[in-house]
Amino acid sequence: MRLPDKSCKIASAIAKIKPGDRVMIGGFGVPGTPMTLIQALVDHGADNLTIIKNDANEPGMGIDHLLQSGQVSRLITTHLGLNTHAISLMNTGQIEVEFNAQGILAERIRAGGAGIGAVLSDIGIGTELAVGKQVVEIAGKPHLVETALRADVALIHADRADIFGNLAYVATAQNFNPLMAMAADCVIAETETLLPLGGLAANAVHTAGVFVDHVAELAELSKEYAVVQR
Amino acid sequence: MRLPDKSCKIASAIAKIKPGDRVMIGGFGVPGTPMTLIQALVDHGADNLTIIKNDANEPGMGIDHLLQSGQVSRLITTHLGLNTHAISLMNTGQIEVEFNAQGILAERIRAGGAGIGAVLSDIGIGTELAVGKQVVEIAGKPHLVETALRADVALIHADRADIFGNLAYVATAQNFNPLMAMAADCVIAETETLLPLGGLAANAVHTAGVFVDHVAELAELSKEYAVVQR
Amino acid sequence: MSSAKERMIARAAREITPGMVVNLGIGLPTQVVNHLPRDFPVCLHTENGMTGIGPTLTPDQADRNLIDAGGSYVSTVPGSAFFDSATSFAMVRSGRLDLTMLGAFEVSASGDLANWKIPGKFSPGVGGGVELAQKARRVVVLTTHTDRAGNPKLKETCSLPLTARACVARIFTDMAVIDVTPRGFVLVETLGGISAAEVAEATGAPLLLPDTDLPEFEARHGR
Amino acid sequence: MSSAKERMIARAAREITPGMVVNLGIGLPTQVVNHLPRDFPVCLHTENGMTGIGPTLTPDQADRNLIDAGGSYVSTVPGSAFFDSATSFAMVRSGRLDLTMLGAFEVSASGDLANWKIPGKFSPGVGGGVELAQKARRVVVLTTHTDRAGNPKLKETCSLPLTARACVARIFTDMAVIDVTPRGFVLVETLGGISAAEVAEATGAPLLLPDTDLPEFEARHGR
Repeated sequence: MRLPDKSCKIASAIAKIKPGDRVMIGGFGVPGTPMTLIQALVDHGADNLTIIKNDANEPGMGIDHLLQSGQVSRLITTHLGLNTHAISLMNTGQIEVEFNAQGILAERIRAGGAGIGAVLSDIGIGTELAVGKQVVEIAGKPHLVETALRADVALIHADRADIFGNLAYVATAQNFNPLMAMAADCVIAETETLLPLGGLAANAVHTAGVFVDHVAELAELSKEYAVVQR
Repeated sequence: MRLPDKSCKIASAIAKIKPGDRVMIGGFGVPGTPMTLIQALVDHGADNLTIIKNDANEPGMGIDHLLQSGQVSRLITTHLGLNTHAISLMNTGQIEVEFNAQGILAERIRAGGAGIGAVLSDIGIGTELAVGKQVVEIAGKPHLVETALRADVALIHADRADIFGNLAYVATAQNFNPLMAMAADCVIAETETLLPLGGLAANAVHTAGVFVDHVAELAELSKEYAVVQR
Repeated sequence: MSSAKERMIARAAREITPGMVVNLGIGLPTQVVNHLPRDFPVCLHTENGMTGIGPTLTPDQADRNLIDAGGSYVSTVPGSAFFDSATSFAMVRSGRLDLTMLGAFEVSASGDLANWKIPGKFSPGVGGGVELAQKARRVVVLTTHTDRAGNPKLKETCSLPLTARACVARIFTDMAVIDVTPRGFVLVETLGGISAAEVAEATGAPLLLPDTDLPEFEARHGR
Repeated sequence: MSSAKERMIARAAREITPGMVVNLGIGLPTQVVNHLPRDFPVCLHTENGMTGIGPTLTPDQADRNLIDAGGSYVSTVPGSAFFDSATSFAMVRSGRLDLTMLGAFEVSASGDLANWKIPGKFSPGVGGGVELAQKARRVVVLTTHTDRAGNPKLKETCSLPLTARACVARIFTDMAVIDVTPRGFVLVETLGGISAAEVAEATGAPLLLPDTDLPEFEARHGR
């Protein structure tokens, strides 16, 4: 038995994205945001996208490029505080934004990846986050139905990977990446280092390659990956 | 800032278990079963326990000691196939057994650890596993409400740990351990190697020490940990 | 093991195509691995938390922490990964298993599977079987065609508690390969030397014959 | 920063007792860390996936992959751990945070907190605030006593969209320490030089006085 090779060129993997697709994108701020895959999606040009991402990065960085290029019609997120441009697009109705409590967004994505229909949670009860959500009682206590989220494509940033698509992350670049890497029909990972089979220890794998469809090594790290000078 | 030391003696940690407690115990077969903590619980003697464990090990091993000593009144599990003694206790009504689909047991425990009330799943619909369960529709499709499981105490086996309680597992000894280590009010881990703070790399931690209350190094591995000769 | 069972297992191995992610259930299905070529590109999954299973090991060679869901000691291959039980079934329920091979007590003509409980006789619990049967992209069954008393295991409807409804696509037995279709059981292949009439006789529901010639299957892995 | 704000932050630091797991919210709360003794036994959590936060780093010293939830570059301590966002909030929702310190736009006399949205002016999204406010075992707020226009931020009821109901236990301001009790706001301490009457005047709801003497708080970490 030999595990299949899923290494690929970024452009050919990104070419699978179609107009109107739902696209999950890893990252919390700069760490873990797949800057190179995002740039390839800008170059590819598919529009009317629904983007699912914790935040909108900062103006001129990360998914702000997709907002600037007009490819995004809807954003499912938790916080836009560092991107005034995204807030402006939202306020003027140019993009539709759905806010989730951060841990609930994480759970909804994980549920999608775990083949679970929804989770029942009491988070946000009594606030406007509960408006419009189905309520189910458990042992007499109300819970909100937080439905699973899946995507057509997930764009993931890994630190190390092998050619089967086993991934490992570092530090706070992990965040939403392992969750989204389970929750899309097509999972594309960029990695800073691509290793042969056996290069990643079986106990050190954060995302099992079974979840990953394509893995591409980054030729270089653009300046968007660097420490932000504030 | 310095992380607190949670290292302990096994007997003093196990002494916290009270008659009638719900106790989660890691392991799938021999790998990951905390044989030494189980023996300490037999020595401690608390009875009328509800045990939550994937399986009942084999006659004369692991939790079979707790069944032999009559300390168990209820077992929440997935499969007893390798323990004819446990099946006999079930068939003669000496213990009550609740069977779960294996992945649903995992999700219910994880939900308990994640502060989620329940997950909605279509697993088991149309079978006797669905009998008596609340049904909720999502987008017109029926789902079963699989309620979260928590325990008073969880008994965990780790390969390596530091004194803050950060844990790492090896091979298929992982199984239910990381899930149960999140889902109990008091989490007690035995470890084959106990390291000082900094001894476990931050990226290699499988269970964050925040979830763990007590960690004890094993002085020796009893023969129950060894390869089973069949 | 009978020669017919061995040939059934060898034939089932040909169901695995390059690149698949496959879970082999406890019992006869786990033996399918012995019929895969050494360098065959496939990822074997076991529900106790591993992808990339390698050959089975004897107790002398075994790692005490490395078993499959049936308790056999197994090995790794380059690129194996370990994970917890929740992640393992996340793979199953979210459709990342291309194929599972399971044992059976009964299979109905509509693909219902019963393989976990014989009330009053055998009820060790359902384990991971429900999720494998319900969620793998393709579910095939390996079973003797009849039970020890000679009663058919392929039936119009199952009498035993179900594992999952309408899940089985194909059945490999020690007599034949049979597909479950909207029209019921369809005979696909017979074991060399066994006639379609003999298979029909041992089957507890109508058995349709294909429009084409009926091939016989052999023990050799066909690649 | 004003001396009063600095003294508020120093006083809030004394709320952290040895062995706690603490999340310090974005803004004023994150500065509390500067008032903890170097060897103080505490575990700081940040919701983007880390326990064991060490001192904040300048861009020159920073690891590009290591930030807190506010985007500041931070360091590790011996025993730090990294994990994904689902695990991070599992800690929060299952009650493993002993304490969180949050900022506020408004706090009501029943402990309701509003700190994420000013309709028409400011609505960047709720982030992790709802879960921190609703599920940490103890929630305290750090805030100026009044807004820039001089209006009270401690009110009978909140007028802004809520983050969570009945969650706040204690409020640290640049004038006082105030507890939220079943009887409403109770003055616990005042900043040196400020009278109880001045605090009551700046508070938008009845302010009860303690039965005992009213201590003044100072800037020094009291251990």
